[in-house]
Amino acid sequence: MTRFVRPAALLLVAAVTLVLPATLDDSALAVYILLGLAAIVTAGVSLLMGYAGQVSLGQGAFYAIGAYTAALLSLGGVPPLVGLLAAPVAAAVFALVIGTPLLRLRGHHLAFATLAMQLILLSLAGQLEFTGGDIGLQAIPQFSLGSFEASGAAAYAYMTWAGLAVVMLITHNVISSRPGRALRALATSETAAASSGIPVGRYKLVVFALSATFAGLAGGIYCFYTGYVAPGSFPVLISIQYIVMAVVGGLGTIWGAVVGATAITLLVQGLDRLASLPGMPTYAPSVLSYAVYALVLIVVVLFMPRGLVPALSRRPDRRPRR
Amino acid sequence: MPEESALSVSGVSRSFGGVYAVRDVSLSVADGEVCAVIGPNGAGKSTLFNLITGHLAAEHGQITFHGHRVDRLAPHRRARLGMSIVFQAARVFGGMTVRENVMVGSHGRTRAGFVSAALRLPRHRRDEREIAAEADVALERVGLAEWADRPADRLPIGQQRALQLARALCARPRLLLLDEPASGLRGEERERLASLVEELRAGGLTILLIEHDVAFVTRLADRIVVLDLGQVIADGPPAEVRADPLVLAAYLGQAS
Amino acid sequence: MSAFLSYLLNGLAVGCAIALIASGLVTIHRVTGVVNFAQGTFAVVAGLCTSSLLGLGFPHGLSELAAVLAAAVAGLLTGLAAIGKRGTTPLASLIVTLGVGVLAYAVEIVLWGDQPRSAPGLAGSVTVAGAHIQTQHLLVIGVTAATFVLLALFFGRTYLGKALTACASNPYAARVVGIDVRRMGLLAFALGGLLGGIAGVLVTPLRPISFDTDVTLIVNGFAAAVFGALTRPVIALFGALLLGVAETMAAGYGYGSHQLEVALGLMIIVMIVQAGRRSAISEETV
Amino acid sequence: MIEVQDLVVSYGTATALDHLTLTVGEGEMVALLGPNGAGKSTLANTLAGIIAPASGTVRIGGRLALIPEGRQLFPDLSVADNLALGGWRSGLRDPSSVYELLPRLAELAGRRAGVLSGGEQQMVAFGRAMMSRPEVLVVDELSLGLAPGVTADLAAHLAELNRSQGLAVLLIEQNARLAFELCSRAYVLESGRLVTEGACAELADDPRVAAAYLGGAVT
Amino acid sequence: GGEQGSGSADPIKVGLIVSLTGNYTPLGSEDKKAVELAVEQVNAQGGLLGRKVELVTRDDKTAPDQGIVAYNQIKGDIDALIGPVFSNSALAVEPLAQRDKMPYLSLAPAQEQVEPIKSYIFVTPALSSMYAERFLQYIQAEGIKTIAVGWDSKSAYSVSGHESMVALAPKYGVTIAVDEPYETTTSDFSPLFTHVRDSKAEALVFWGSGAPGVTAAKQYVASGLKTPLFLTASQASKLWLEPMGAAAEGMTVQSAIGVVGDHLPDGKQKQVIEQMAKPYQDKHGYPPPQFAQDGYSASLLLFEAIRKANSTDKTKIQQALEKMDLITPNGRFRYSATDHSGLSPEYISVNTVKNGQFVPTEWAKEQLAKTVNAAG
Ligand SMILES: Nc1ncnc2c1ncn2[C@@H]1O[C@H](COP(=O)(O)OP(=O)(O)OP(=O)(O)O)[C@@H](O)[C@H]1O
Ligand SMILES: Nc1ncnc2c1ncn2[C@@H]1O[C@H](COP(=O)(O)OP(=O)(O)OP(=O)(O)O)[C@@H](O)[C@H]1O
Ligand SMILES: [Mg+2]
Ligand SMILES: [Mg+2]
Repeated sequence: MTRFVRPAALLLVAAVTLVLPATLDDSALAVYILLGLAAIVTAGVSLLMGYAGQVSLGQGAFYAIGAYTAALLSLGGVPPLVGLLAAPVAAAVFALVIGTPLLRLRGHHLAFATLAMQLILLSLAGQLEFTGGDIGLQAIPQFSLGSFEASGAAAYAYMTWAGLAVVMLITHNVISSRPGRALRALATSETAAASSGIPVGRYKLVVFALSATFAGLAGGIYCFYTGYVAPGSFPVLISIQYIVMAVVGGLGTIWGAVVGATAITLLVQGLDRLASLPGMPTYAPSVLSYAVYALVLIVVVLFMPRGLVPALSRRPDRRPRR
Repeated sequence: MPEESALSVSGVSRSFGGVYAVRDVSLSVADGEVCAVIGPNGAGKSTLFNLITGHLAAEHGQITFHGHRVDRLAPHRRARLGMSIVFQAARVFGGMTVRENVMVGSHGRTRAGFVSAALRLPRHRRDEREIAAEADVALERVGLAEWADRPADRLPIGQQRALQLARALCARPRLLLLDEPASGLRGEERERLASLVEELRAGGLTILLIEHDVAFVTRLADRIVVLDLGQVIADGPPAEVRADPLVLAAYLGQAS
Repeated sequence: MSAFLSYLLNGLAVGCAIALIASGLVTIHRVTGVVNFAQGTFAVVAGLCTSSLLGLGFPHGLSELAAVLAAAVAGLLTGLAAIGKRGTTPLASLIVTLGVGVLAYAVEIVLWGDQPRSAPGLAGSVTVAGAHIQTQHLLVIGVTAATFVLLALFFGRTYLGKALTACASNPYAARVVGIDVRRMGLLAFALGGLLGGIAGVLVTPLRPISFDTDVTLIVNGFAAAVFGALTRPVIALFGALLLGVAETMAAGYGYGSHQLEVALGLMIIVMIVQAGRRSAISEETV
Repeated sequence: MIEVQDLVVSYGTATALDHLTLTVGEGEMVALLGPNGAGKSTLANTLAGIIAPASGTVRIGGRLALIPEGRQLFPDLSVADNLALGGWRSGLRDPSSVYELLPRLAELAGRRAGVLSGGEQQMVAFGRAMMSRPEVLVVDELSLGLAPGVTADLAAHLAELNRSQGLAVLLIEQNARLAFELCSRAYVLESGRLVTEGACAELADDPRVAAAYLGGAVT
Repeated sequence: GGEQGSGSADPIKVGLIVSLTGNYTPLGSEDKKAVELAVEQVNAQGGLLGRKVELVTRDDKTAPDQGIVAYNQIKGDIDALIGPVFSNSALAVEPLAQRDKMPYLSLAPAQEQVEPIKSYIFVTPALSSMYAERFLQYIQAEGIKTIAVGWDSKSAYSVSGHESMVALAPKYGVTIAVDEPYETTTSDFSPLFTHVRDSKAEALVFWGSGAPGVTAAKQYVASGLKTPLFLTASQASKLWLEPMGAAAEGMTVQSAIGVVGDHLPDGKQKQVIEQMAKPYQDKHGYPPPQFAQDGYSASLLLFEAIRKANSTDKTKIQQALEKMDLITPNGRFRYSATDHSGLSPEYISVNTVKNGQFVPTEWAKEQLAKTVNAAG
């Protein structure tokens, strides 16, 4: 039974993703794209946190590095495709460099260090000349490939979701194989993992870089889609938001990232629409978007502690009441 | 003797906050030998194992494994040279099935990295099948075959320890370090463990074993090393050691 | 020299304010294992309350006391949400506290509006060996010192303090010996709220507080608390002082636009050096 | 002192204890044997009130202490504090009586419990349970990781408490030899159900029990 | 899009994207109130071109990407846009607006919006370079030769204000003795005050908006420093006055002309200011702060452009804007093809705080009177 259900479900999802951009209007497409980009970054967070057990509160930094790399290159006249490909590479390289010292930290220490890294990076980007300072980089050319120029939002939607598909495929392949097992193992016990021959430090570094690669890719697409990057586009809260998405979707599940990103993005956008309807009181936006968002978040986390995906796929929770 | 010795520890020490847990310990284990380490609680037995496997750094001394100096190597490097340890406390990998836990054991001797995994190269898939098959064999040996698809962290403690042993075996080690493998096992299971150890020894595996069950140790060990207060107080064949007055005073005295 | 002393004293004061936020984080984490991202909110609630109460004509002292109690109640409510339900994992609780922080935005905006508020504190400044320091800063330093002495004594010396610590150290074992882990957790949240409230009341005269000030507060407080591994108040205090002094020194000696980088960078370096001295096996022992 | 009637405990859909009925009388020492996964620890946790039963009743007639499986100390607290917290229910704060019984712990009093050796931790777990001045004691693996001499000492101490103060003990133990020596009666649990019960002397003669629990450790 | 022929019943739709959540909420919500007031007033007078004006509001959450989402959501519906107050959001949305030929009135003060000029983008608040220049004029008039400058290295407004000040100082014969950056999150300004104390500076000019403005001014009082403190227009509102309380007395604070409407001679300018200030005060209980005036001015400019264009055709509105000459609460705007900022430093007042009010200095009164009279 399940042997047929899964491919069928996959096909359905693929078909929907393909058809959606053609049918959505610009306003919905904008949401669709940002949702896909968030899902790409969240997939990395989920890989890092849900499988390898390492917390990063600075994933937005890699997103920013991807965006800045692509933006600087294309403003410098490099073909956009090169810029787009350079984005994940730059993020990965940066993660390798910064991760070497940082990953000696564990748990909350690592969480803080990554958060601090993002703050420092943003602060520098806000002051350096070549990153455009606080104002950022503007007038980034549209993405183009040969004679094709991605001027409509639909093109970016396809780019985003193709990127997401690749990211999910990589995640799926990695976690269900030798390196993935090693990652899941070191999440529980670094000692036992090392005594099985796993180079714990190197594996943590690689998975850190891999998650950064995903974020960098999303950043690259983002920069071409919006045509503008600045420190203000990557606040620390964005990194926390990715963690919320990963947890709400379900850590340690492949689909958790997509479901979490979708749920949170749609919730936020829906409340936003509602709050800015004419006739709403002055405080409606803040109150609605803060209060309802927070309440939904709290309720979901409390009543589906392992996330939406496990809850929806109705695998019985077998933990005892301790 | 030096050429045959699989493991040689010489003058190794380690202290915690000024108190020596292991002090100037030397011992050597011949290839294919089963050597037991016994001693009172807190004598430094587990610490010695951690020094050998590299989870703790030795303050002094040398450790040689099949001719390689290993005392500066990281734990995973030593594992790759063929050391496998079964810890005193069960350390199973949560969120994975029993079989996956055992498959992790093979990590040190397999190659497939992130790239070939991400791309699902055919060679990688073949490797995976082989590892899985081998894991099943290891599970069979420790009597866990029927639990292979269970989440490992839900197993009762006794079986978690058996699982650790299967994981160690899956690494195809040259030296197996067992820290109290029989604790928490009842008679029948102890018997099975003992035969497994005998079988492994017959296969030429070198084994270093910590155990408080003296009967168990006497039956299996070629040689017994006794630690007390971090120091070796006796080293020799079981019969000799059991008669040693020092050992009787420090350890066996009140027991039998 | 007097310039140096002035940077040092002011840095200590800034650090102390951070330490007060950290103290609440440490208290809650030490007992429940939860990183409470609503900690800044407690300070904001207390700050806004003080400003309102003073505005309504209540006297100093009473207003501050009431504000701190309000923050303690906020702490208790946060605790009920975060750990009130059985089987909530620390990660889930963390997200709940984030949620509570956001929910508080809505409540605060309805009650106090979105504009920053301030409250009068101790006016004037004193001169110590040629260095100027605000009187309010001295108050902050004094209260912080007292708080940390009490906190260290409470956790280190008292039976209740040890029982509280036991709850996070091994919740299962705590239940085995008969400790009501949930009640203790709620107590810790209330205490955390109280400490956050003290921070808020002391800081409001120094810098305006609005509903979203909690972000800055929590980032600094989190840095200091993590420095103390989220469990050790005295080390967290050192972390906070390091942060505060690094910031003022950086500004004092011409790196005013890189205060953040200098201070956070320094914290990371110290942490990495500390981490180099610990082995995985001793961190994993159960 | 312990009365268990028709007890059912399950983890999600899996049943760990299946309509279990057993008693430990006043001043009685009873052994509980069973293979891995039989549900022994589950029963211990249920008796201590840590796991809620799905159905059935559990009645405890006095202050109960549990020496849990896997030691379960407070790793961040000192040995002395671990012991002191054992007295949470009884009000006993001074661990000197435990130090008398286990002098090794006096040497370790200031050490963080998390870094102790396995056997030392087991001693702390035992001492912590003693601190609550129990009337009923549930021991989940007494001998685990202990040197033979220490096990013998502790067993003797239990027997002494049983004799002098009427301490009731439910002893879960893989070392059946020890269990039979100490206890008068025993239950054998398999897959959550009682399969045999009776006086220890009789059980030791039961060939099935002997093969499963007394074999292996050849002397 | 509402073409002229599509029936006079169709309302004219004006887009408004401001920060209603996030850091800039206090600014964005004032803008929103003011724009709503302007729309109400114009509708009460029968609307524009015989059609009602309808506002389509979106929140950019003080985040550029959300600004883009918001813009993409409404761009198909609206005839013109009043854009974000958060400079970064504004800069993110503007290239899109320019591409879509969407008439755009910005509420953000960032200099970069008009350097280089984008034909559809017009700015309403005074740029920080104007505030810098106005201060230097005042400083020169006061006979001050040496000053200290403190500026927020994380705020675009403050960074460019500082740059202009450094560039223009020689022109006014002023030397900058202490030039010191800080960060928005700075909570202790004693290093700055120590440096000022140790220098020959005769005044301290402080650039910054939001919390640092209050924090620094309060600590200034506590520090006992005697060097006078000059603050820029970001502090010219109750957001600063209220938390400061009595401590603010005597400090020098710049503001847009609208903030000191009461002190102006009667005339067109004063009348325009009152046309907004009175109803605003009635409705919300406090006088309109600077941000509200920006929002109101932007609305007036847009309405006038639509009237002049006599159409909602976007190109025609743009053309009308480029020929705009209109007095608003922010002063007289004269947009041209080469000037999309339209204001000049003459519309900035320099005040001192007296009894919790901003009162123009004698110098400023004189200057403003001149400006107002010249404008008619
Ligand atoms: N990380 C550590 N920090 C401080 N002391 C330690 C640490 N690890 C071990 N010790 C101490 O070193 C001594 C030796 O411990 P070890 O675990 O090697 O004993 P053992 O011989 O294995 O005992 P057991 O039979 O009880 O397992 C003990 O007294 C223990 O408390
Ligand atoms: N947390 C859990 N979730 C699901 N099943 C569990 C859990 N803990 C135990 N079980 C199952 O309950 C059954 C009884 O386990 P229990 O730990 O009580 O056995 P035990 O008799 O104490 O074994 P051991 O001798 O190994 O300690 C086992 O089948 C085990 O797999
Ligand atoms: Mg040991
Ligand atoms: Mg058990």
